[in-house]
Amino acid sequence: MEIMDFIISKYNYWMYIIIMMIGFYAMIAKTNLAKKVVGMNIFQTAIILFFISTASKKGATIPIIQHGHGEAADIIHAAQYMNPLPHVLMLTAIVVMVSTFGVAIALLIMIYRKYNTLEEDEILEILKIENGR
Amino acid sequence: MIQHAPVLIIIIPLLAALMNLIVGLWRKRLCYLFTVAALGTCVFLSVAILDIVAGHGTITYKLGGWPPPWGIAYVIDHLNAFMLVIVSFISLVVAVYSKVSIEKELPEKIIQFYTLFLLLVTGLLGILATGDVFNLFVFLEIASLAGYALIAVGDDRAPLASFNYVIMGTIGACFYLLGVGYLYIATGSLNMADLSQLLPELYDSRVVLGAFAFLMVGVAIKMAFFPLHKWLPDAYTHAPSAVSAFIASTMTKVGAYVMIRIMFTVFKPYFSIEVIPVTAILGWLAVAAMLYGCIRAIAQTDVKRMLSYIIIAEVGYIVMGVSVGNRMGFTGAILHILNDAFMMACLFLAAGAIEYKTGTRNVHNFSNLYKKMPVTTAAFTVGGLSIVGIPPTCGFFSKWYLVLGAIDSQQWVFAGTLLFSSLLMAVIFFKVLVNIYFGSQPVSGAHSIGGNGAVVMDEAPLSMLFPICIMAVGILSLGFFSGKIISSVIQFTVPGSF
Amino acid sequence: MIRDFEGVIIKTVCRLITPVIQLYGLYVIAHGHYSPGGGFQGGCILAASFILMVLAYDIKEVKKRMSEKINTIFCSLGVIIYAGIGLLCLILGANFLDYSILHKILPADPAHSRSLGILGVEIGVGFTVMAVLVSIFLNIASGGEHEEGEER
Amino acid sequence: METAVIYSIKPLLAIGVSLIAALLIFLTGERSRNLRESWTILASVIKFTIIASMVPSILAGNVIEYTVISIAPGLSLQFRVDALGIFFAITASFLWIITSFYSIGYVRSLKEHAQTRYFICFAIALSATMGVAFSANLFTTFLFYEIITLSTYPLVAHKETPEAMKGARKYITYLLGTSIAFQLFAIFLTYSAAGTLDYSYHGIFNSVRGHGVSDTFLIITFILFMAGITKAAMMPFHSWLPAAMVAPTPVSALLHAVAVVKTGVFVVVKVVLHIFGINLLSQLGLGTALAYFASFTIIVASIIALRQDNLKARLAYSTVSQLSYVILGVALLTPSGITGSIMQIVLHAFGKITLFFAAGAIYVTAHKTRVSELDGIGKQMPFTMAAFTAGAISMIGIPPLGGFLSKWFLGIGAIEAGQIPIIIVLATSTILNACYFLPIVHRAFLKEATDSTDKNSSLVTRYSSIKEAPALMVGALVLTASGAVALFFKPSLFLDLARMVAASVTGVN
Repeated sequence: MEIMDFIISKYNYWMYIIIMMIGFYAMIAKTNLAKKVVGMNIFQTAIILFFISTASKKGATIPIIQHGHGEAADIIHAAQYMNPLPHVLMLTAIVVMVSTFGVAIALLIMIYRKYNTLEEDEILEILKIENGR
Repeated sequence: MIQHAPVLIIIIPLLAALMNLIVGLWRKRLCYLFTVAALGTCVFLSVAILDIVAGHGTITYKLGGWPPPWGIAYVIDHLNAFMLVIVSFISLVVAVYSKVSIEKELPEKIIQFYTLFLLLVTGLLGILATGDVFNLFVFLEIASLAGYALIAVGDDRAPLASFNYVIMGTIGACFYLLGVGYLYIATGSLNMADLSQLLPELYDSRVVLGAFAFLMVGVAIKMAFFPLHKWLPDAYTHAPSAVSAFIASTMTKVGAYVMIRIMFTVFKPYFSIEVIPVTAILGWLAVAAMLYGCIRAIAQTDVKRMLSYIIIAEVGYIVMGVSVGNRMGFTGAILHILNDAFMMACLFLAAGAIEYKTGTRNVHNFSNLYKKMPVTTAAFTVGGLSIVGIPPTCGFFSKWYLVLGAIDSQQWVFAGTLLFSSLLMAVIFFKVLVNIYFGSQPVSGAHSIGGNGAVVMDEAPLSMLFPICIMAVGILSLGFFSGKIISSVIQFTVPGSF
Repeated sequence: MIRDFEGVIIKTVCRLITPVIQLYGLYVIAHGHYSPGGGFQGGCILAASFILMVLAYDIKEVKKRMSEKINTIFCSLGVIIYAGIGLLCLILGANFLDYSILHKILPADPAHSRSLGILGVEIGVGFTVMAVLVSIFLNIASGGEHEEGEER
Repeated sequence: METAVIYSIKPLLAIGVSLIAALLIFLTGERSRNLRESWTILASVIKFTIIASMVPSILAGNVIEYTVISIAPGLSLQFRVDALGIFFAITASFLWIITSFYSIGYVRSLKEHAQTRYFICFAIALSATMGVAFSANLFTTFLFYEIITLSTYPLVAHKETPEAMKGARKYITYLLGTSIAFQLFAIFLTYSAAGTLDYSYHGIFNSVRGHGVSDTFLIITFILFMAGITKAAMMPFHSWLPAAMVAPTPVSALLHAVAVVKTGVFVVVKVVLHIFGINLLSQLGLGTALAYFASFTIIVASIIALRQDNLKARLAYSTVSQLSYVILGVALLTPSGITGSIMQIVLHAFGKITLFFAAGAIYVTAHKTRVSELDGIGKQMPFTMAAFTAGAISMIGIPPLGGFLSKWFLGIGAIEAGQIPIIIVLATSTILNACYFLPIVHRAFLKEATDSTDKNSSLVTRYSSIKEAPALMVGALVLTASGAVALFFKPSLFLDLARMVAASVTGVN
């Protein structure tokens, strides 16, 4: 029984692990380069989900103190606010992810221009022929 | 102003990179001078930092005035000050070199090249300067992204090589990020110093062990450590010559730096050595890396690919020195980071100059090359001898400390493998050098006019030749000053418990 | 890849809502430092408005309004604003990005000058994110030529 | 005798002068050959004078030291001139003068290609030899040892023909490979055990033995050293030496008599006397083992030499055999043995260089390389063959030629050590030497020579048919031959030095 609620209570981790493994599988096993890139995105998204899920709290709100300083400042309970740091980190991670995605797609275009295919095995065939010459 | 050097050394190349775009719209030619000026400033700043650190010990620079662990802090001790000098110096030399080669290899992408090059330097310097594990990830990705793009503009195989590098590098970065996330869950802090305070009482928790594993694997991919090296040879072979010279000489070394940081700063040395025997595992993998790199390198005919495989072996040297876990070995590893950066830069620059002049990278076409370009081949010879480990070149001294470290910890296999691999290196370079000096088909008229073929000499332009000579002279002089370097800098980088 | 097509409704709607989107993007940027939002999000929204126009019209049309050169300048300008503010703090004698020192030149107390500094940084970030996203989209959509659309 | 230490830059000068000469030769190049060769001659003479100027203070029992740079703990580029070093240095530098005259005549008469490279490598090799002779620690020795290997490689491969490249590849594979794999490893072990690499008269292992350093460790280190110093051409690591025969003759002369093989045995002597020390070796019983190993080499190499028809190959195997005398004598670990072995260094140098010069002269003049072709050559080239005879007799060890002395001391040393089998070895090898040298002399002078059995009369009668090598070469080899004779009658300088070495290491005055 406790194994069940061990699983249930940590469901966000199980989710991110499953999603991450899907992406990982796509990156490693797919021969189509575009699918590799998609897998890469899934992979990174899973990690972002993981970070965000660690920051959430029940019934908490955004960590911005309304009508700021002075008398209001002393009624701050950390339990009322989400942990902002993971969100900030993930904002950066998303930027990194977007730029990686852009670079990868650009590379895909270059590769497609050269080989007229995105299937890895076909490209390797072409390379073998080139080496033969 | 000098107390702001830790952040300036990162901001200046960043600003220069973006300035390049605007300057380039107006005058293409200015980009080169602009880049060289910025990197020159970086060299100056890095030397100043090293001077301060050597004088007053560790510098801690709080970004935005927020004290760590809340704000990002740049912490610079002897180790990163040392690395900063290496990276910025080599980046300057390569930038000087790149002028002619880039004008030949990618004439219409000069602006973009220098922008990306500066971004790459920014990323590497940032990795070295920061004291915050997540900030390190960001800089790691900046460097990697710039690297992907720079590699992709190489010869016609480059895009595919770069794509594989993107996939592998992303996996590495994501693993690193996961490790950071686990550490954050466990401790709620991202600052290295803070973590090293908080972690010891958590050393038995599975989260921390998992974090350590993820961090190590991620970094191992980034530094092309043996089982995870697949992306390296293609990427470094097909990149433009200036790019491969810079990336080959610095990127893997910076990866090694990050590994050392994680093992001995974020985690305490006794964790990496005793709690989980990661150093033992790394040591044996390093042995495999040395053998694999050398053996694969013997079979290559493309000189850049050969050097790329040698890099894998050199990374093995560094990790081996770290993994034996005593003062000698660690000193050798740090010294080898410096020496290997110089050797690789020298060899890749020379190979680039040869390709620039003769248009070939195939060692079988190098016969009697010394008559055509004596200076470049002389520099290549110096680099080769240094990698083999012939005194007085600097390669001998780092191997000296590495082997002594291995012997001190009774790791006879490590010591034997290191010597055996330098034998293999001797075989590799002997093959090339014999081709260069005693080519099978002698240049016509050589027999009548004698050895130094001044008559058929056709050297690379001065802007390429000068950096090559700097590197070759550096290799020789580093050999003589290695004792001074160790006593003044490296001995302070060794973890206290060694 | 991206071809103009005769869709009056779509073109009109896009033309109508694009300014609204951009206004909203500016709003998000401007409120980034004391409410959800900020440079990244606002920049993305601004970029989305241009991308929408590319989808509705074609790249040629968009490049009339947002040429490569302007894009590059925006891209650099953002980073230069960001780093410039940081260096300004540094010149005024505080640490890099320590905005509270800006009260020396701003008519505000350290706390407010800190938030104003953050606003400046957010604006810079917004510029860069917009420019970079637009250029990524244009480059990839046109395969690097930026010349899609006029052959017809 | 008490040794006063003198600090002087002379050793560095002695090494540097030929490096500077190499630079000048490179700058001069092919433009003016006379100027280029004059640099060589000048450098060799200066070097010899510098070294000779150090002799008196050494004879007075002093030691000259100079530290160039101390790179790291244990790794310092340091020179220390003692009796052994000066002994080797003065031999090599004196012979370099003669060799350079000879090789000028040689390359010019054969119109060799790449002469500049040839002379540059020659000069570098000589300065590296001086470096080994003067080295004060194993690191310096190793440094110059490798420089010798690398700088002689182009000389061996000089002809650039396929077989030359093949021989050169074998040459560098043996020398570089073993030195990195075994010698360097042994140096590492030495440093990690003893904590120092500086030579000391009683062996640096004497002090640390027993303190954490097991005898097995010492034996392994010793074996690694012996296997690593391949230049000494001890069997089974000898086969690079015959392979290196493809080199031009002056180079072979240099390899055998002056630089390479001599360096090898010199380093062996250094290791035996100054790293391990004779007490330790005698306690470990390694000396005797080494002695028998050397005797094996002596006998077998001589037997192989018998079967060689190529003159230079025969000389090569004779070198393999003769230089094991040096190792044998040191391995006896007795004063007379050490004296004899050190004498053997100089005596063999003069004898063997004469033989090689003669072989080169024959090749240049008559283009003959095989022993079977030498019938009656003595009438054609009387001076050359007279010198050859002198050298051969010296090699065999018959008075009044110098070679006798070393064998004499070796015999005494063997008796001191109570190794009667060694004496038998010496006797056998003497006979074998006679067996492979005298037939050459016999062919040269006596084959199809009816009326004259004596070379002087043949000189008189056949004066018309004399066709000698260029004067430079003949002069050189006659000089070395007379040197070999002189060493028998006036060996005092070398003998004193050798005795000093023996005394310094054994403590027996």
